[in-house]
Amino acid sequence: MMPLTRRQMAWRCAQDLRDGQYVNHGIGMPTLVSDYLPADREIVLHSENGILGMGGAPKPGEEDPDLINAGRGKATLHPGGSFFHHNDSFLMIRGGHIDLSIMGAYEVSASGDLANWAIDGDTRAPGVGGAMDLAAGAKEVRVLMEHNAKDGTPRIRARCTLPLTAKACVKRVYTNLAVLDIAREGVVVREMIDGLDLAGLQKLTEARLTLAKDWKRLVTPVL
Amino acid sequence: MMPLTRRQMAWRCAQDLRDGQYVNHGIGMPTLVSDYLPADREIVLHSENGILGMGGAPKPGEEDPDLINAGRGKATLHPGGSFFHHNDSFLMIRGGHIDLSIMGAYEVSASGDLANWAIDGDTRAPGVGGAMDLAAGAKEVRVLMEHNAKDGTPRIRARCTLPLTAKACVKRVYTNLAVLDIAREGVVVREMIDGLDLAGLQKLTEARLTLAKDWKRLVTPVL
Amino acid sequence: MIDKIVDGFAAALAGIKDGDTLLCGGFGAVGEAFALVEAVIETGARDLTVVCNNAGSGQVGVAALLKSGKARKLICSYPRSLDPTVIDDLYARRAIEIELVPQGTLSERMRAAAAGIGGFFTRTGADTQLADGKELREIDGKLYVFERPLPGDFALIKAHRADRWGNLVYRKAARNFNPVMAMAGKVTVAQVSEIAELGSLDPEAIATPGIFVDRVVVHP
Amino acid sequence: MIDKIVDGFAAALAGIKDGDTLLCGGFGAVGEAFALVEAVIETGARDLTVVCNNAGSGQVGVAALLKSGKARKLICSYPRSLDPTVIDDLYARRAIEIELVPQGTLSERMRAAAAGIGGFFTRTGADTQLADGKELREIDGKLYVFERPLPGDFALIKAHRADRWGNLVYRKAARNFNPVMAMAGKVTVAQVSEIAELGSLDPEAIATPGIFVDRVVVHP
Repeated sequence: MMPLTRRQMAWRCAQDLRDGQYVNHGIGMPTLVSDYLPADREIVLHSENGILGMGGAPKPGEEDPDLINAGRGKATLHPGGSFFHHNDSFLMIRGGHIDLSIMGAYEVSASGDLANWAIDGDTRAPGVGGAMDLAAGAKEVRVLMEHNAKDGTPRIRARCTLPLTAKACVKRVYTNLAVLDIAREGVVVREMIDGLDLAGLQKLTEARLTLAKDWKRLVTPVL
Repeated sequence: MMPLTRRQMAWRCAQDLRDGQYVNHGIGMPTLVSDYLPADREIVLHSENGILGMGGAPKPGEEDPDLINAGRGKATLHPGGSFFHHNDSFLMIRGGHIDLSIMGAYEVSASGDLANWAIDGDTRAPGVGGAMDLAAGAKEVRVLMEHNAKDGTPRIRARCTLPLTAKACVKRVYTNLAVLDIAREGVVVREMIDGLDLAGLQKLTEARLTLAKDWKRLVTPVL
Repeated sequence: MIDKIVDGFAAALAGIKDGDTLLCGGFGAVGEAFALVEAVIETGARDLTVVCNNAGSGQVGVAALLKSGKARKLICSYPRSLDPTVIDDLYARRAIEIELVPQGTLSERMRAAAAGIGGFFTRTGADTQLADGKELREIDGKLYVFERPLPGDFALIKAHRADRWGNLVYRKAARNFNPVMAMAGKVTVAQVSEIAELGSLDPEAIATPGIFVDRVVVHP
Repeated sequence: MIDKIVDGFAAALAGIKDGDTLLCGGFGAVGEAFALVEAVIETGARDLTVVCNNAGSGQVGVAALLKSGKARKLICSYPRSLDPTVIDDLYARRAIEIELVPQGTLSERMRAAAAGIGGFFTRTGADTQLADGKELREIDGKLYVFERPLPGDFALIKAHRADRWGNLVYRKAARNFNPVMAMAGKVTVAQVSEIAELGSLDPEAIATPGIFVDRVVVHP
């Protein structure tokens, strides 16, 4: 059994993007999704700091100090892109104009509750950023996260134990082991990596899992 | 006794404008104010349909079909002017960014209540436009109106008899007979035309009037 | 590939149905998508609610749509114009319901719909009969009235230029209600004078980003 | 004649006083008026409330102001950065109060202040501990939280170019919070890189009309 790398997880997530979608990806691992946008589809990336049509990292020497992404990395603009102020940017997020928000998470519950802004015992000043706006406002929320915390604790929970970002918002989760849908009937396994069966995945998951009839092996390129 | 013409009323109103003020004038008689902006002051006219720095009527042959004022007359733009959408335009109005709103009125009460959108027995579909936004939102509201209705009925009332636009918003009224302030102590006459005394003006006014100690004659050029 | 440019008004208006709410841009006939709005008549959709600052002028655009009898209700601030014969006749015959909304509240209610706001308190109209039946609240010693969002099933707007992503720029005072309606329409259709190459519009000066626009139809 | 261009930071910040709320633009150090914000320290004003998406980075701009101890409170969404030593130290010592606000709610609360809105209902945060103690309301079957306007005594913003009327244009993602803060500040001061001749900025592309700007200070 070979869990996916972070890049493989991002690649898998990117395969589901549809032509013409307006997509916001969060900071951290979701940023990697932009490296694997399918070449046959035109996907418009939204950045909360006032950009639509954001492109990838600039070539060395072509960086613009005023053109950064939400994670503060240097960015570029695609032809057709536009700049606007924060209020319009969050109107897009909060008003349901963003087709898909891809975020990282600490926990997702069986009913799609999301916890991704606060952890126990953090001594730093608390930060929430745009997570609650995206979770409550985007048309669809998908999560990209390791299946388990470093100490093995399951992150797909019966109920979230950490402070919530929003209730019942997550529709799909991409982990290093599986692709799972949060459906009316519970958490449905759509894909699992080679060498893993439902019983094995269930051991690593707190929420009760069911296997989709048409489930598949989760296969990615070497990345 | 020679009541002011509409142009003289507009001229008198314009003399009080201050350098650097952001001013919105309503449709009808207030539009004439823009013809008499004092040459020694820079006054920025706001038009509710998304213009700051609106200029006067264009020269014949230079009309632009897309550049009109709130009364649908052809307009121009001063250097430094800008265009924006309706929501920003009314944010300016409702958020207290317009220094002065000059409106017409049917009635003003002794406490500054304004009635300027609906009359009795009107068979047309009702219309309010931006009057309530301006009355509630501008930093200051001044009214430009004939002192009496055509049948002689006073328009400066103890209480308004027509549907209100907003309460306690009018600070100054320019009529064809006088300049009056709505003050804490009631309606104060600041200026009267030649040949009129307080008793004479009071006969034409329902609200109780007092005369300012430093009252003056209301004198204008022939217009 | 994203290409929001459609061919003709029938395609531009596909999906419009009985009972829909239509947000129609323009202020005093400037920035109104006359041809697009008139094409609604041909779709056969009935019992429409039309949201428009005015009520059209003469016999064209919104006035033509109202005259056709397809609209059950008009939500507006100022249904008056140089030639208000259509609306005055409908009103006299009680052939249309009119919801009168202060102009800034009309715009703000559409923005609220666009921004996911469930409702807001405004001073505008709080002292007046237009607040009858609405929730009032005193905030910091001033009276406010609660207003609800106003979304549209379709927004029918006019712009100057568009690219295939649906980015729009306007001309001067023809901008008016069009951007806020574009944001508040579930399906937003822009009638434009010209198409621009993707990337040719200044990204700092796009007044309506394409995310708010679903279809573009050219009508020079 | 209107001329909002002032000479130097002391003139730009005249009138700032103890207890004032300062809206400081910028997102992740881009579009932040570093020099103008640092000049607040010299004014001697204390017990300030700083509103800023982040909490500065390193030892400059908002971070420098916070480190100076002049601020009693920070209202922000994400007080983290590449170098958060200043805020982490203040927070560890309980030397500053932090009001954490979701980023879009932060922006919307400032817009509400700018637009005369007494308060609004939003879905954002309604399910969370950030709604503790706030009014909740179910609207159309969904839970909303009531949020209040957030005005500033001063807005300290950064723009690219300004003319003497205070019209502003920005550069790319340096626009961010600056326009909404300009609208929400009782006194708005813009630090700009360049002055433009009146009339030379495209009237269709002015991102912040001069009505929202009180003073302009050049800092190339």
